[in-house]
Amino acid sequence: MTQADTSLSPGTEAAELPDPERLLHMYRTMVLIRRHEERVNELYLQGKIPSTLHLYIGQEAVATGVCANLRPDDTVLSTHRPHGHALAKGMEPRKLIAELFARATGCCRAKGGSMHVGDVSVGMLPAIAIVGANVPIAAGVALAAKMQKTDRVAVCFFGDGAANEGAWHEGLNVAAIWDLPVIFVCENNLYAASTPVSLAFKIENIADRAAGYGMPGVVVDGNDVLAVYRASRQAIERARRGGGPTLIECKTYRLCGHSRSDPRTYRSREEEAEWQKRDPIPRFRQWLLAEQRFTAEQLDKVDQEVEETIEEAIAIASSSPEPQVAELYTGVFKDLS
Amino acid sequence: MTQADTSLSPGTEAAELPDPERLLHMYRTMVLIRRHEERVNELYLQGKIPSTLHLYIGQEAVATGVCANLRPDDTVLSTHRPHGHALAKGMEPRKLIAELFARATGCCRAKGGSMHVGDVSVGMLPAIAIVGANVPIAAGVALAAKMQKTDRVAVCFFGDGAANEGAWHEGLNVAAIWDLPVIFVCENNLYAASTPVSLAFKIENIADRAAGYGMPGVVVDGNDVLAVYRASRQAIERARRGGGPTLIECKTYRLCGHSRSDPRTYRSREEEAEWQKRDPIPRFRQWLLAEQRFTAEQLDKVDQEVEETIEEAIAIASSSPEPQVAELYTGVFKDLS
Amino acid sequence: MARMSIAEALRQAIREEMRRDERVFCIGEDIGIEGGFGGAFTVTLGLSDEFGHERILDTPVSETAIAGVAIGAALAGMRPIADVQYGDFLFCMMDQLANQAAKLRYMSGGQVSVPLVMRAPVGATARGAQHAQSLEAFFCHIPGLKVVAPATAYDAKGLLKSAVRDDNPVIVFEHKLLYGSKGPRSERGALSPIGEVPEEEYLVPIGQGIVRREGKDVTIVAKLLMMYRALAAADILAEQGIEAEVIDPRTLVPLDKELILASVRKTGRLVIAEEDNLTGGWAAEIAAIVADEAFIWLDAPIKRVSAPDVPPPFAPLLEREYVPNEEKIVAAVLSLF
Amino acid sequence: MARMSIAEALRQAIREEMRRDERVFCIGEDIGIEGGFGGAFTVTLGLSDEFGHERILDTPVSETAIAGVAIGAALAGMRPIADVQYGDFLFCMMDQLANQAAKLRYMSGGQVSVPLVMRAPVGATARGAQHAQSLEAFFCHIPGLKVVAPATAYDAKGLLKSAVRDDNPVIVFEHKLLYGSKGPRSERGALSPIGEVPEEEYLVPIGQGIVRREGKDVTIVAKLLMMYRALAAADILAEQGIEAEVIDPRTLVPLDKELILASVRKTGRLVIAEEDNLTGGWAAEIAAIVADEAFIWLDAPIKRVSAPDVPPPFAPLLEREYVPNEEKIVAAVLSLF
Ligand SMILES: Cc1ncc(C[n+]2csc(CCOP(=O)(O)OP(=O)(O)O)c2C)c(N)n1
Ligand SMILES: Cc1ncc(C[n+]2csc(CCOP(=O)(O)OP(=O)(O)O)c2C)c(N)n1
Ligand SMILES: [Mg+2]
Ligand SMILES: [Mg+2]
Repeated sequence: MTQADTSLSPGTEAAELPDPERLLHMYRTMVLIRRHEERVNELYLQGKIPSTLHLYIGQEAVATGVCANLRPDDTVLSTHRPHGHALAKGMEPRKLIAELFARATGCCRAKGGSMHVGDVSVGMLPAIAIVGANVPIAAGVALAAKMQKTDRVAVCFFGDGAANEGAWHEGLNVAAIWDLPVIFVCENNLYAASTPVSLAFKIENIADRAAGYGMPGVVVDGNDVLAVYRASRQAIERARRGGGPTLIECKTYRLCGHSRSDPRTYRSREEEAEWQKRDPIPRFRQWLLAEQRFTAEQLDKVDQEVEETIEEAIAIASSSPEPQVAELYTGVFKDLS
Repeated sequence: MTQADTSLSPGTEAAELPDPERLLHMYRTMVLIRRHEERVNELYLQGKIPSTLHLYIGQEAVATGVCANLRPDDTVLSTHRPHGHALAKGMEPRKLIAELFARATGCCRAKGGSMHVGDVSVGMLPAIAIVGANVPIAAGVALAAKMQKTDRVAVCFFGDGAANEGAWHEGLNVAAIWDLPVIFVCENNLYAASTPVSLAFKIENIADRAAGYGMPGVVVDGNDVLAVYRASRQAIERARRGGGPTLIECKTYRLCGHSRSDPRTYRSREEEAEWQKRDPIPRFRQWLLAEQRFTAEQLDKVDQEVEETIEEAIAIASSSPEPQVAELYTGVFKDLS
Repeated sequence: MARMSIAEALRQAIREEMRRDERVFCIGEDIGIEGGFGGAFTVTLGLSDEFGHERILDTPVSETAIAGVAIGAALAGMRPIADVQYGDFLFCMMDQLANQAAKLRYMSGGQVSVPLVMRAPVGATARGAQHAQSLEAFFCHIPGLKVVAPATAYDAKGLLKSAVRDDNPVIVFEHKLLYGSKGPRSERGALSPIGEVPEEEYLVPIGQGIVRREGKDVTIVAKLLMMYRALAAADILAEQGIEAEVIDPRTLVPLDKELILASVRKTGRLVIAEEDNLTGGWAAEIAAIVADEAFIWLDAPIKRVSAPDVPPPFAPLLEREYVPNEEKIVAAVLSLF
Repeated sequence: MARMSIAEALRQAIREEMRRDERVFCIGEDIGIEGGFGGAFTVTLGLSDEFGHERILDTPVSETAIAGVAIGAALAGMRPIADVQYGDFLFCMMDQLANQAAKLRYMSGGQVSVPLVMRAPVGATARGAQHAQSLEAFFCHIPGLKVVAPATAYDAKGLLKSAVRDDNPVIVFEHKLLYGSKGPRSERGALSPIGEVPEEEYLVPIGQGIVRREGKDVTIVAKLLMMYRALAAADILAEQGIEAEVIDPRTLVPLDKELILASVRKTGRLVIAEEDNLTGGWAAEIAAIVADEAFIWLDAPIKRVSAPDVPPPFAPLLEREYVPNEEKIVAAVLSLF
């Protein structure tokens, strides 16, 4: 990976760029994710949200850049850190926040929680918190798309940590040998919990593992939403055409703790400051302004709308009812409900 | 892999060759394995051996070439197809055959059976019949060697099929990141049971996966015992010096069924005939004769000795007692016996 | 009525369901290879001729992928029938079954369902500890999974068809000694019951047990191979004037509890026979239910006839002691009088 | 006597054993990272300062590797203490534990032993279905594994030290709400009992239960968190004139059966409380043993107070209904009178 450049996507051809509407939508998505995460963290620290949270702050360009290429009938598979993927795939913030609040109106009726959010009506499967376990499942979703003779694709998000799980290996291999329409998006944020990638890998790029499966592997600046957009667009289009899977490694960084009150003492403040400079949201905003795609007023308006959306979602969620105790016992099996 | 050449190891420098004693030992080992497998197969078909057998016929050069470099205190980990590894590592045929006969004198007291033979006194761990499961265990054995500050190595044999198991992936990765003294020997015999490698891999060489772990990967003609010897010698010496693991892929072929009465209808007789020509034992014998290392008489004598060893082992095994029924209940825990 | 083995009945069930519903497909190792085995026990033999290799999908040796892909495909609207070659390998896909398949519906708040079938052969056949286990208890203990265990051709066909149509994950345990596989895949010591199977379509509902023999003096609950041993025991007991009622639960989850309780209310005595290890086996659950819900009807202690708490041994002589037989069942019954 | 939490007691046990025996080492995720967490629950915090990173070995996210490496190292003479961050992830290493660690000794005819310790936190803490399960029953059902479940600091230290010295694989289940972890790793709703721990060295032998409270009217068997709830229930019952005897088994395999049977012979009534799901739980085994071996002493049905057969829910409100509490234990006891 080359060192941080704060200007975005210098090599981008105009033809490869999203249209203005989509650009604005991408900006909105990134801000939405960021503000969502910041607000729920506050609420968590105030004791209003139970359990733990794995926040997506700093990685917004990945979910956003990838999902900007997806259709509602495409499927996203996610992890213990799923809020960003859910919002980028189009889940309503109120359903997400209500789930975090453990309310009956949550996307999973308060049975799932932060690590399992999903909304199949927008193509976001309930997230899977076992690291790596979503990888073969993504291959299966893609197999179904292929068997059903559709051009749907599946996108599987996971962290650097996941790439050392056995399930990851098995999932990538079958996706490759069967040419399945699935895109494996590795969000290499340099740490698995407190463990740096240098301790877990003896290779520079996780994407290099793709060759071992006969699959293309791509490394991309995960803090450059347009770079992510372009790389995933190519992969998604190839997958739709029956060209098989791709492994995309997005180099990024979480600008927050791993989970709940993580003091982040396993990494240096210098490193964090370095990455803070590459924060994907200011970078994208500056690019939009510098390229005169939008005015500051237009973007501020988006910020403001996001703010309102989130506050409204919080208000609704926090005044929503808790589930009935009796719900504990229902919903294990489909027929018996 | 280049096409079969029936002359052995043309590029071999004299310095890289085993000394005469070892050459003869290697010849003996290969013949021993072959005749063992042929004879136990006959006994199996006569109903004198229960259960099932996975024979090593055709792959003798792999176990032999690798184990010729090992010391008694090095450890071999094996699979459902372990007889060849056991004999090459120095297990007495009588202990092996007695186990197949389910006699109390068997290496595992008739509790293990064909798929679990082992003899720790010669560094052959009880074989593991779950495909791929021996790989992380081999890494652990190597970790112990390293922690104990010895220069022992571990050798892990497995088939092409194993390389698609999650355990394989996890084991290779930790071996690489910790520079463990372990050699992963993939016996690519082109099939996992009835499944051809072309259905299970989208890559040409399994050894190419090594790069994904930051580990050297080597492809070798697995029917050329000297080529296997040389490649594994390098890897083993590097591992002893602290240079870390290697993945060696030996291209080979089983000149027999997968297990018990396998009609082998999933592959062509032409393919079999092609590989029959590359049978590693005649190849090695011809080379020994052509290079005038030994006379035909000397080699015939070895053949004869092997014959006697095996018949003696069979005689002993078949007249050995069966285990006591009470033994069923003992030996689960070490203290309680 | 046609007379057929369990392997044939299962094959017929798969064929009928695949003809009826194009979402149904099979996935597993060595199941559809031309000239291959039709799976480890011939169940899928010949099906790829009719349905092609896309619907009889051969996989690499990769159990986590099999399970994960089946889950993903099921989530996306398909109806996979997956299998493992030996039940013991379910441990290689345990996370996928226990943490994913079983829980996805519940933790998504009912948004998704996972209609997959996982077939697994159980039972000891002189292959040693890793090819012999009975794993029913593990899977009965995972809320979200249904578990069936057919012991006759009629039930095998009817239950497998019901499993395919069920909207939930169903584990089908089949006993190796009951398949009646022929030719090279036949099994020494197999019971191979040939059963009557109607020409016309039928289903056996999941959740219904059956009284295999009526009696008034003692209830024997036994599944799979043990059902036949229980019937044999009942014959012996009848000679001694004891009328045993033999109940085959057929489905383990959800259990036909009432059938067992009603029988115990009548007989006042209960013996449970199973091939699995004693401690924590499925028999413990039956005992616990009866010790609670039919306590006042009990005239004698509840006896379990199970394998001892040791791994399955290899030697046939030890294995015969390991697997409960009619003598042990008879002895347990007699101890109650 | 020092007063400390279970997390501290475990840490002390590890430190003492590592000082005593240089073969002992720890292996797991995030256990020794500088500035890290000391494992998910701080147990290994600070140990790498004293013992270095070779003996407090951080792994990738790779449970199969953790288990496999621990097994291999144990086979080769080391004494690994491995851990998973949440017990639920044991399913990711299930083959290694169930098929390898538990069986290698038996199937090798006693040639090898596998002296490893596997620590696993269990119990629900509002994190949803994949971070909450109690897995004791699965592991009690695997012959070849010992299983301990300490509920006090004294037992945690003494049993872990015994586990390290045991020549067999020992699974140590620890309850998340009992650790008493401090600071950022503390847990809302935790019980965090602080216990007395002697200054001088001591062991708690594996296989001995303990009577936590004496009583003559009913026996309550309960482990881990439920032991505390059982004691609270006993207080309530005492007010109503019922004297409950509370037994903490401490070791689940091998079970101190006599202690339980003796108590039931005295009280004539048995309630078993556990956090795990009802069907096929560990409580079923206790019930089955007593329904056989103490049947004639029983005055009333055996009651189990367990979680219902649903996956652990996320919402705290549902989770409170899911995890058995003192009221439910009291109700079960009262139903027997
Ligand atoms: C199989 C498994 N092992 C361990 C964990 C505990 N755990 C939760 S998140 C995490 C780190 C994952 O790192 P990575 O995949 O890089 O994702 P990130 O958290 O960086 O987004 C770990 C080890 C888990 N959830 N699942
Ligand atoms: C985990 C697991 N899955 C499936 C099997 C069944 N099985 C036994 S041998 C075999 C084929 C293995 O192929 P390969 O690794 O290439 O070894 P080979 O038999 O060719 O020596 C299979 C699938 C097994 N033993 N373990
Ligand atoms: Mg990461
Ligand atoms: Mg092979």
